[in-house]
Amino acid sequence: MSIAITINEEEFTAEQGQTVMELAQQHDIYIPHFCWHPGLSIAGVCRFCMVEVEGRPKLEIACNLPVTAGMQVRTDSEPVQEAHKWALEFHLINHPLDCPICDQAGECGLQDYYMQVGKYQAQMTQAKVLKPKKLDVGVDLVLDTERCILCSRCVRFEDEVTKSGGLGIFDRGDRAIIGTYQNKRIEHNYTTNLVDICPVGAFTSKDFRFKKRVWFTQEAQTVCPGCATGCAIDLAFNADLKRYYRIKPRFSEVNAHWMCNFGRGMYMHLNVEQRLLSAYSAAEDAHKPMLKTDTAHIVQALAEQLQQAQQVALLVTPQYTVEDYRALLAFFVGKLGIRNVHQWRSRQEDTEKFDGVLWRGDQNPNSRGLLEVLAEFGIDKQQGNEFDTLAAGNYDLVIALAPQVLATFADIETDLQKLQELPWVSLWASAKQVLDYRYQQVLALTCFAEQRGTYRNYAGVERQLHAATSPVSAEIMSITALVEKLAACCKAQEDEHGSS
Amino acid sequence: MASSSTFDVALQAKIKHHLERFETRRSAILPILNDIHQQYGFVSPAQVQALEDEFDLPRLQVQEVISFYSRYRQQQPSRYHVQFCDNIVCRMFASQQLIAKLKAKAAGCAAGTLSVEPVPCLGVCDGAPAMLVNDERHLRVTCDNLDGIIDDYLQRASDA
Amino acid sequence: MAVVRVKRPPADRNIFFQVAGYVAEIGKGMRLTMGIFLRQLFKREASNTLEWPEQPADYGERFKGKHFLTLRDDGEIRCTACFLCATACPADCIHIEAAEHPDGSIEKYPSRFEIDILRCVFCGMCEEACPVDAIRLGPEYTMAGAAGEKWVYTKDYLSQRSVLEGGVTSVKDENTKHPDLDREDAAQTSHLKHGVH
Amino acid sequence: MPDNLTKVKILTAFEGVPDSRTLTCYEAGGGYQALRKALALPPSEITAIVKASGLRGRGGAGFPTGLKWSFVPQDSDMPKYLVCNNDEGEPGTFKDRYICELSPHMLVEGMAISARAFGANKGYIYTRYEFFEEIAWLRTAIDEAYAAGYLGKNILASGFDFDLDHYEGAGAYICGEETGLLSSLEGKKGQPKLKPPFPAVSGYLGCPTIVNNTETLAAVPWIITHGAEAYRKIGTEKSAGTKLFCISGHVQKPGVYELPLGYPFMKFFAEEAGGMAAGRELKGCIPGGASAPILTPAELQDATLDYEDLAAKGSMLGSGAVIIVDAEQPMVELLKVVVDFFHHESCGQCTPCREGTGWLANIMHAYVKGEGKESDLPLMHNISQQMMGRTICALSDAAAMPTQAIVQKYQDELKNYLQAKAG
Repeated sequence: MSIAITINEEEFTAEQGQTVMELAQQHDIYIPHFCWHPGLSIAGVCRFCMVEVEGRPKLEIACNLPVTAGMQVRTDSEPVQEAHKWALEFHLINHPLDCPICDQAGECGLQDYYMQVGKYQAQMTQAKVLKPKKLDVGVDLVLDTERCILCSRCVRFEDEVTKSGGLGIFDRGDRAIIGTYQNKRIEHNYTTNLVDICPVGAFTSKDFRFKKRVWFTQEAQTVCPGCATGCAIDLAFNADLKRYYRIKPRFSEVNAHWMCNFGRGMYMHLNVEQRLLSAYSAAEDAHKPMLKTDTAHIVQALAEQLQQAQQVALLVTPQYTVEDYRALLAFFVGKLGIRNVHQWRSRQEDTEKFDGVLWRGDQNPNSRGLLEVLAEFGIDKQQGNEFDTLAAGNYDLVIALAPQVLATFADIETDLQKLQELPWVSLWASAKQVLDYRYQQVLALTCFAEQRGTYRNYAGVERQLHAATSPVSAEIMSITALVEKLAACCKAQEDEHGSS
Repeated sequence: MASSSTFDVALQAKIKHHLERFETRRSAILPILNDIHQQYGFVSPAQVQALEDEFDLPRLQVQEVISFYSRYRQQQPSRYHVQFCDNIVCRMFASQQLIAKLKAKAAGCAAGTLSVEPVPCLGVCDGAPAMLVNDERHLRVTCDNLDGIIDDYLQRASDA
Repeated sequence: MAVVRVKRPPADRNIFFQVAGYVAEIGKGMRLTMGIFLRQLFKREASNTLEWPEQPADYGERFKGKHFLTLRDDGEIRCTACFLCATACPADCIHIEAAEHPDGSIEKYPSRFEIDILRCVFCGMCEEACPVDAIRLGPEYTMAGAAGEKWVYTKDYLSQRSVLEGGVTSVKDENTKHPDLDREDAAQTSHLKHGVH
Repeated sequence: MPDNLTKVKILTAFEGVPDSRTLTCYEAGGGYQALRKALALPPSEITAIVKASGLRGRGGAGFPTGLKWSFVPQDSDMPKYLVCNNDEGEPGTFKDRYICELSPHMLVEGMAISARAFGANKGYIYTRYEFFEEIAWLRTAIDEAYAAGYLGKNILASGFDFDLDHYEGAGAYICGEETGLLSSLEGKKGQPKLKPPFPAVSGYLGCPTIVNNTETLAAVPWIITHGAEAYRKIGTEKSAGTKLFCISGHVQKPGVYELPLGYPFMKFFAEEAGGMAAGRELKGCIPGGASAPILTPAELQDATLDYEDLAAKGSMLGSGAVIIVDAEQPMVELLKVVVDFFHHESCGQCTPCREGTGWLANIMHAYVKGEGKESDLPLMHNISQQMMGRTICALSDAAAMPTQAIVQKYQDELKNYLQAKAG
């Protein structure tokens, strides 16, 4: 049932049971708030979201105000503004205001709101309450209880989302303090969410702390490649430096407001020192390190090998996009008629595993997508690791698409080792580690942050990737681009053969 | 559990009784802490840990409760712990001077014998100024009778 | 290419008057110059000319010259690595790397603080932006040097170069150590309740 | 005195009776007859009688009791609870203690009847831990009542079950607030719960719960026995019945007095309490516990002890704790004690209260030392203003109201204090 109400004299239709805060959020009407979070229960303790309701004697908090028919709400009247101003004053009197040191500066609720409403001198002249700072309370967590405004979001997250109940509020009054039992560490895979939901700098991330001021970063809206869930993420990077700094969850139906700590590490392999920056080919002496070679040259060599080879196979990890698979298979399967396509998956994965929140044992973002594209080309397969089948097969050319995130492949060294024992391997990869091995050739691929595309998650939901930066090196290209280049090379060779 | 428990058998029985007494086990936290307090005068961190280990009461919840309520202490109090009311009415009856006097007296005693804590309201304003010595209530305390009351306790302590 | 034709005035035929005008002006100039020269030679007047670099020049206190970083009273660098100077810098010449301080009671400090002096435009915005009085532009104005000289000033140079004579201590009251926090003690007892309030 | 203001002994019926706490004595005085009568009535009838009697909550807010009971959803399958608020933390209040001392059975009986009215089968009495003796008396009364069949399964063969248990607090003023008390009863910190939903719909463990003050519940047996009309006749139209008033401070006879509501304050003060103690002079009076705004002698002259008159004078009847302030008491100290108390007792949930009480206390600490400024007074007024009506529970208001009243009414004294300190 829908209800008509007005906010600031503008009419809106609300759903029965909705709160004024939810309705306002939905229509981008800003009501300042700290303790309210769309993914958590209502605490109603910051007392910031005061609104005026026609006919009611007191101001009400919007977060716990259910809409009723004909309700007339004001978010901008004088008493409301006065209440907001004082709410801020109350929040700031015991806040240390150590913004220069605080890592939250630039994305801090208090700071933003202060800039928005006031910039006035504090009225309290007495000393502030001092509390413990810089406590190590868990994985990726640093707690500063002095900056804490006791909104209790973190406590509710621990109770409601992860149900681990690791945080509590001790003591009472202005001595109240957030913490774990005797500063014991919180050890689970979702701790950094506490940093995200903390509206101030009470929780900061050990990993991101002091690395980069947030105003020097940009954010790309993309998808986490860490597992089959496919959480929507904001990937923070600096476009000038082409450096990646952190990953934060973005709201989507799939992951709500959260993501796991494992997924947050998915920016590390993107930075230039981890990357394969150009193509390589085997040295004369096969035991010597591979030599940096021009990409065009290597593609040419691959095209020649394709001509000569009798038995060609593809080894594909489910970590690339649907579009890349289509381009790849359209050429190799559709054009060349190669039907030996094998899946390359981790040897120790347990794809059935699920932690009850978001993380899944299938640590490939596009397992479903790969199988679906294969089926499109008439190759029906079950999900499973086929590396050994490939190794046992007598192929004189193997084109292998290495995993983007080597960390998700438990026995990657074994596989890379075995792979170099095969007669002729063209390895397409993005991680620098592959240079420790010897293959006939290595081609450098882009990472998920440098391209658009689609993953299909465990439930078949499409997850759209968006590029953050251009590739870290000019020699790097996507699978689609490489295949195009290869196809052009093959065509040129055919033409040559045809004419000669 | 019984042999290695932090609590004696009688206290264990009380704790178990409280845990079954209410709709939720959590409700038993206050009664359990009150009983521990009754027996020891404080709740040690080891006991909090034991409540988790032996009775499955999350230590975080227990610690939250301990920190919130002013009754609970986590360190051994003196043998005679005086809670002296220092609210409006008692203040009108010179509670401050009496507390100061008690503090001076406590300083003169052997460590751990006597301590004083001003508390907000004991709910006996008609008998102001009032104090609790451990569990015993004393009303209409004056500068004259204060010494007598405390000396009685100290006498008992030295007799024992 | 376009050609602009300029109309020239007809040449003055009387060259004498032309030259006489110049000579008179030269004479006036020489009189002034020689007058000052002679007066100063015989110490009738103080000279404004300095025998630089043997004799140092004093600039006003507000002169914005070579940067320096101030220290706290315990000798530690005041800078908290908040990056406001780097943010304010129009020339993008300040490069900071922040880190946890080994001393637990100081949270953050710059493990690297560098100014690329060749890029600097000496606008003083860094000084303005600094919330803790950690960076100032000092009176030194000699920054020239031969090729191979260091044009990127490091943290040590900025805070401890010899002219600073052990460093400049600022007494502004922010950014002092947190008084309440002996780290280990805080961790052990922060949630332990004491008997008496 | 008009009829309606004639003194009646309802709650203090057993005053002066030896062994009044025992079941035998209570029964001899007509105890548990009301329960028999109530069990014969349909539950809705009990609520109707209490509603008609005009009984209002005696804990401080004065909400009509029968109306509160009628908010309990009758179609709910969830268990319902009746909780007696015997926490009595309001400084100046000691009336519930007096009921426990005189006739704990009156409370037990009142609870059994009230539980019947809205269908609760479980009840709790929540008492502050400092009442060591009183708790023991209550426990004995409960045990006696169980033994006599007034509690437990199938009470007096009526088919109605009611279990009553006792719960001890641990020292928190905020547990006198009904939802704070419920949180405490759930074994949590005594932090008030966000409303709506109200406890009558979702209270203890999310079940419908009614929280009533000891005095309210203890008045129920009399109402059932004598009928709503009889109760209504006592007191004023809007404030029916009798109330316990606890008078303290430098008066001749501090103590608990049962008076009809609407009783003139000065008559109570001069006749019952015997006026000021020798050599003392009246300076003001806090009529309803520490959270009530102070009244000056001038305001007190025509004041009557009922909800409406005191509200009209800008104060409140509250819990009926009349604190007499004498001329020797410096207001600076009084104000400091008040703000210190609320600072100590704020639960720390809502920001305006958590920070505001601390701020007020900070200002007063400086002020007492002579480090204050005259501008502190308007600032305290403003802070208090912003603390009022901004929080989940009324503790913030309770801290703000007396502060504003003292700052306003004794402004000159406060200013002089500062000057004297400076000079």
